[in-house]
Amino acid sequence: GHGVTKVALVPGGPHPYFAAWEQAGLDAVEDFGLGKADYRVPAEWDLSQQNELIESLVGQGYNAVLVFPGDAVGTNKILGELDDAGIPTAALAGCVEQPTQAKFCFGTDTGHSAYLGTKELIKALGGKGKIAHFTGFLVDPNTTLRINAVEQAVSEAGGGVEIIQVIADIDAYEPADEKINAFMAAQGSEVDGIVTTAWVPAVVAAQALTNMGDKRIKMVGIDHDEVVLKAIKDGYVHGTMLQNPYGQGYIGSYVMDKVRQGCEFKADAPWKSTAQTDQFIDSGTVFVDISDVDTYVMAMRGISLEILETFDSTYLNCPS
Amino acid sequence: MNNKIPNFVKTNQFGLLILVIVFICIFSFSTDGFTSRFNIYALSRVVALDIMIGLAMMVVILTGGLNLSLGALGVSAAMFGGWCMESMGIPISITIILVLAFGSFLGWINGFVTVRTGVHSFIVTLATMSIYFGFMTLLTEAEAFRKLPEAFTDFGSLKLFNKYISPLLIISVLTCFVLYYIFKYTDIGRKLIAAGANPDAAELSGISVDRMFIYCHMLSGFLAALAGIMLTARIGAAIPSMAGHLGFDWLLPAFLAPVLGGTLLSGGKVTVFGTMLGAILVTLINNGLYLIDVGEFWVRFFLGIILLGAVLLDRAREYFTVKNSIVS
Amino acid sequence: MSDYILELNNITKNFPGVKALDNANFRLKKKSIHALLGENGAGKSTLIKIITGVYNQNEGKLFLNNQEKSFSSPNEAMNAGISVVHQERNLIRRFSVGENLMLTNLPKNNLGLIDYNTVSKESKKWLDIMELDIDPNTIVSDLTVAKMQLCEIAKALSLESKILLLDEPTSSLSPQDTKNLFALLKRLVAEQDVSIVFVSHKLEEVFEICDEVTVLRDGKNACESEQITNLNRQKLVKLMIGRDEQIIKSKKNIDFTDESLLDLQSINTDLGHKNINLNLKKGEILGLYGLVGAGRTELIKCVLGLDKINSGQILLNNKEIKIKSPKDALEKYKIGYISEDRKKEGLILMHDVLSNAGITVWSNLKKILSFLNDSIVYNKVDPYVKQLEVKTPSYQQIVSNLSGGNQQKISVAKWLASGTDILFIDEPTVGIDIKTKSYLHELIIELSLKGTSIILITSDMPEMISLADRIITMKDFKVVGETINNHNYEEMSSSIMGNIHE
Amino acid sequence: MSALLKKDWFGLGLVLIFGSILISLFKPAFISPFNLYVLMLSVSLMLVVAMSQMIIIAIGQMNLSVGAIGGLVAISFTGLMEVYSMSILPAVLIGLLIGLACGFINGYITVKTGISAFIITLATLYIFKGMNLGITEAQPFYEIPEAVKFFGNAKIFGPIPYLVIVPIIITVLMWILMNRTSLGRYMLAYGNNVQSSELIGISSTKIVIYAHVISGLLAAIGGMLVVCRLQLGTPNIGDSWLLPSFAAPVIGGAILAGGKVDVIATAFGVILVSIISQALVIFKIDPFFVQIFLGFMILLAVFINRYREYREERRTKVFSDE
Ligand SMILES: Nc1ncnc2c1ncn2[C@@H]1O[C@H](COP(=O)(O)OP(=O)(O)OP(=O)(O)O)[C@@H](O)[C@H]1O
Ligand SMILES: Nc1ncnc2c1ncn2[C@@H]1O[C@H](COP(=O)(O)OP(=O)(O)OP(=O)(O)O)[C@@H](O)[C@H]1O
Ligand SMILES: [Mg+2]
Ligand SMILES: [Mg+2]
Repeated sequence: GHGVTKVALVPGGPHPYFAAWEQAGLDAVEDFGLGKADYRVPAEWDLSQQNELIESLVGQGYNAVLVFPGDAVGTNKILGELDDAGIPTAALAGCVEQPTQAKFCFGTDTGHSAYLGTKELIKALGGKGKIAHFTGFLVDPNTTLRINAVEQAVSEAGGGVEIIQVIADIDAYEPADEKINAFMAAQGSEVDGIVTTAWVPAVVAAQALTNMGDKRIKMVGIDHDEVVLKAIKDGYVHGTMLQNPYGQGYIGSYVMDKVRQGCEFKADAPWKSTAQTDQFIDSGTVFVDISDVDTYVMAMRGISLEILETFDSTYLNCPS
Repeated sequence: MNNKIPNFVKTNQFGLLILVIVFICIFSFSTDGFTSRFNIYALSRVVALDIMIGLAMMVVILTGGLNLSLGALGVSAAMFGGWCMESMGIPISITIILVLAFGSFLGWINGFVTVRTGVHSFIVTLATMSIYFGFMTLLTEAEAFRKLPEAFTDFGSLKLFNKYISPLLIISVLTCFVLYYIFKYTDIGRKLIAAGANPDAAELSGISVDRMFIYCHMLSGFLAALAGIMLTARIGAAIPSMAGHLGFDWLLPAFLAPVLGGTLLSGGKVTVFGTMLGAILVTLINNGLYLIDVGEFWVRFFLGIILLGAVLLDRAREYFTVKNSIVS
Repeated sequence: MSDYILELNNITKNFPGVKALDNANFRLKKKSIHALLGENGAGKSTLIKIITGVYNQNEGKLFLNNQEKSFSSPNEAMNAGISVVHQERNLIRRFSVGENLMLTNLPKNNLGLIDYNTVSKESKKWLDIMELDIDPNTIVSDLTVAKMQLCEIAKALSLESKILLLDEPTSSLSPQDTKNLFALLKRLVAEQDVSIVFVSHKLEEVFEICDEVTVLRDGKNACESEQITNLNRQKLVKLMIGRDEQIIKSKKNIDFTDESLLDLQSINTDLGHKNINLNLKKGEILGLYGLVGAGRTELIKCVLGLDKINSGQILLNNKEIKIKSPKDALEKYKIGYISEDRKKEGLILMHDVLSNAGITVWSNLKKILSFLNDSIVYNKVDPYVKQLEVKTPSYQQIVSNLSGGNQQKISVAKWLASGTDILFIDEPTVGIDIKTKSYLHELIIELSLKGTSIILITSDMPEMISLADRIITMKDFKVVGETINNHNYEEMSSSIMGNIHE
Repeated sequence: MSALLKKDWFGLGLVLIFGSILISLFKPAFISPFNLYVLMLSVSLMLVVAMSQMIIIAIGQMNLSVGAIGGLVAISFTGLMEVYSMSILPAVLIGLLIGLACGFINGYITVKTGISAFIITLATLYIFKGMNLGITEAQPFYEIPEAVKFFGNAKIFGPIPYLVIVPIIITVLMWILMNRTSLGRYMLAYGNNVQSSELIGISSTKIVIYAHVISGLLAAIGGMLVVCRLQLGTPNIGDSWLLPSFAAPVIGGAILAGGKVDVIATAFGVILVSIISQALVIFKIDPFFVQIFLGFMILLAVFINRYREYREERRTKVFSDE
């Protein structure tokens, strides 16, 4: 007797990245017969607000929570409390650090995606050149992971590539616009490549390159904002590291239902390890450039279906 | 000259108390889960923190100033505490003392610079907010301290009174009583208020206003540090981002509680229990809005409407009671 | 039809806990100067504010030129031809004098923008009429209090209204300024048919220029439009306070060869005081006379450590002391200061009577752990508040709701309670009614008889001569003379004025 | 000359000139046309926002909802064009109307209830921002007409962007308003002393409502300019306005208790803040040091500008009486 599963999908705050979760949840209800799978957004990007929302959701009878951790460490506390209350949780789109009560982390390995993106950039630059890295809030531990990952990719390039500047704390459009343009003005002629590892800097940098009409500087962005995608099509941006928010929401909801029905994760499940956790399942990161930017949705769907098909057999032990 | 209405009814606190009761009734009847043990426990923890943050702002508003560095200061103090416990292995009790001293010291810097340079505390704390937060990120490299002693983190999840109430709330309420005592029943408290109300007159009456202002800032730093420790215990780790970028996430609750509570922004008047009720009211409304399910994207909108309604209602109460007192 | 230009019938005005006006009547004849008198808190300013639309009366009617009117804003009253100088200063301190004068009707150029040349020119005209030698471009906050008051009067004149209400216009004017002003007012009445309401606590002035008198007592009429010729000072005082005035003179035997209690030796200050020497004996009232701006207040503030003393020394009982702050002065040396500016420096207007009266004694009264409660403070200050007959509904009344005179009493009471040995008293009776004034005088004398040494700053010559034992005259931040007071008004005043005009 | 020395903008002007010379000596790129263009853009946007706050500071109040108004107008403006395919001009007009309405609400409630504007605008901050999020569900609008994009991006000649036209006009108008019209002078008088100005016959209702309406309009213009610049309408527009909106007028010598603001000095304050944050990028300050530097620079700037008048500012309160 575990009743119907009511999943709450809780992002870190209002942000377009998570928008696909809403439809994914609805589809999961339809396809897998869940009681509910609702997309519930905290009013602000604020760990306490997110905690308050999650707490109130439990009050409303949700019995499984998929959460984008407001903080990789800080979110653990509430996940532990939910676990104590018999409510399974998982980290979605981003991971929490171990030790954790989250059943697993399903999302993008942020460090790895930054690493891959930088690799792609270095490839596009032909193995040498000067690059800049634009990223988000310094206090977000993911930011440090990304800075390190970019450095690692550069060091592996063997001396031909050099990071000339890291600009951080630009997760809002207006400061990002100001700082990125100031950078272009000061270093635009020197820099050969740009890697961005957060949504807003990617949008603003793509826009800046488009405005300048500069196709010399190679840029690799992140995520699927329309501005970035259009800039790829127009040739101002080399490519972007796409993540799979729809798949995260869809499969995540499915797994939560399974867990509530008593399924356990296999002891020998083929987890991946990241800097944060060793119970990680990759929801898929793909690099797209001008050649496949139009078809990426299909590609993502393919990845999702593939994960879903083999999920039970790969990861779960279910009571028959 | 007095009339039948008891004095308490004329106060802002009374209006708030009524509102709090009304909202508790509304939410209890209109939502499931509001009165659930889990929810009340969760509320008690949120309220505890908001009260503390509100008090920390209140004592600077008393001087007619503001403390924008509140969040940055609280987080810096909390990170310092994390460092003491995790890296230095200092025992919990001593760490807490050190953290509170550290918070008071950062507050002293705010106060000292404000008083000595004559630059407005708004600007001074705007700058120190950047500076404290910058140093904190620099020194910690944005790494959290999460191997804290269990006795400490367990305290944050302790459940008292039949598992309804967090001990954090008790700390906050006790702090309210202590502050109330200070402001109402001590020489120093009265001097703080007098200095805030009219610095020139207070100075000429033999009060060292500069010192009083510095005390207020120190007290603010102390309370913010206390809030930082409480949040650390609640989260189970000291995290650089726990109050958002530059500690911004604390600013709105910091203003809302004292301002709703009836603290005068021009200084010279504090209401400790008003601040407490203000914090309770805001937390209640926030929680209730989530429970009522107005759609998360509209939560802020309704919060704003209710806040506006609350202050307007309070003004109406004032009008009504004052009118009555003219008649008699 | 009557020949009253302004008529108020049965006006009642309530404030929370106070009935400021109770069925009061007031009639202003055309082309007359009408004195509105009464003790502090009698309701004079309230009446003026009802006439000018600042307050609305609860009951009663107002007639202007025999037409019933009710003004809901100061603007309406102004447009109806009433201009006013309120008791409180109402200049915009950061604006220039010229702009302040023209503020309600700023001249515009063809583009509709303010024309500051015309502002200067127009305002200069009014400053000249007042015989005020001020550049219209001066910023108001750079003016002395007296000049500000004159500017406000100039501003009221500039509206060229037929009714002019002056609420204590002379409170900080020098005798010379007052004389000039009166000449001007008389001219206005004679030549331009202006009618004037004049509020003052200085009865000599009333007799000098007023035609009729209305006296208020506790918000009611004690007399209504009485001809001045039917009254004398005694009668008037009786109307106001319900009993006869007592004239007090300090008569003591002070041995001026005694050791000094407080000794200032060749003090030079940052503010420009040059070589100030003065000494205060035990139990003495030392008068410090000077025209406004002579630097007396500033000298005291330097002594209290608020501004820097560059050279010279201060001796207390022949020991050199360094006073760092008023706190130092109060706690270490038992020296207190009653400020001339009670609103800004004397009182905390938003706080209640008890905490204002007790502020100086908190430190002394505090118990263990700095504990202090209302009843401890109450017990200490109540005798002094009672002694001064402060008129307040309760100790919880907010001080800003008290009348000016009662506010002044509170700012005196707190220093009485503090029990200091030396008291600097700065302009204690500005805006104080005669009843309170004589109380205060009695009090000052009594204090000195009990051994408190007092330095008294006042610009009110009769006050100075009746109270002081010795009078020091200051001019331009220097001491220009010292006289032992023989309480003979003519002799003393001519000797002092001689010092000033030397 | 001594009259010049007294001006609020004089000290700041010197700081700006010497600062710029110093920076360009070390980094010639600072005076490259492209950098000047970028600088002008960022100044343009913040200038309008700073003016929107400045006029409220002038009457001795605070408007915490400037950013929320800007954001609401920004997404309404783009939403109208994208969802309802409205053409630019009516969309701009409706945007202005929304700003005006928001400002009117702030002013009307403040003056009619006598509650401090700080509290009212704190509540309306939630309301306006909440509407913004409720309408957009955090999704940006992308369909911006080319003309709008052009306006946000193109240059008139040399390094001068089109975008700078609006702020320049606004600054001139604001200067005239605050220095040469009765309305502006009454606002300052009101900010100086509420009681006095009421006794003089200045109507509080009118002054407060006008100030808030102008503030709302300027915030609206700011929001739309940001849309032109970013070329998209995101719900986050305005989120980062609050502190800079205060910093610039205050660095420019404004007194938060009211009655003293200086349009030119405020503009200089905006430029100074922009230059500081740009210099941090140009000098490649380690990202971990940026916040610390910024804090010290703000303090330094205020010290330099305030030193001579610090006595006056001593103990001035944020708010005058309620
Ligand atoms: N705004 C107010 N609120 C409450 N009480 C007030 C207010 N204004 C005046 N009063 C009270 O009304 C009474 C009359 O005051 P008013 O200022 O008219 O006296 P006044 O005759 O002008 O005295 P003074 O000579 O001291 O100026 C006083 O008791 C005063 O305390
Ligand atoms: N030359 C001046 N220019 C500008 N302001 C002045 C000047 N002289 C004096 N003041 C100001 O005028 C006010 C009165 O001056 P001051 O206190 O020195 O006079 P006082 O001798 O104490 O006389 P009183 O107490 O009668 O005003 C003070 O606030 C002072 O700052
Ligand atoms: Mg009066
Ligand atoms: Mg004086």
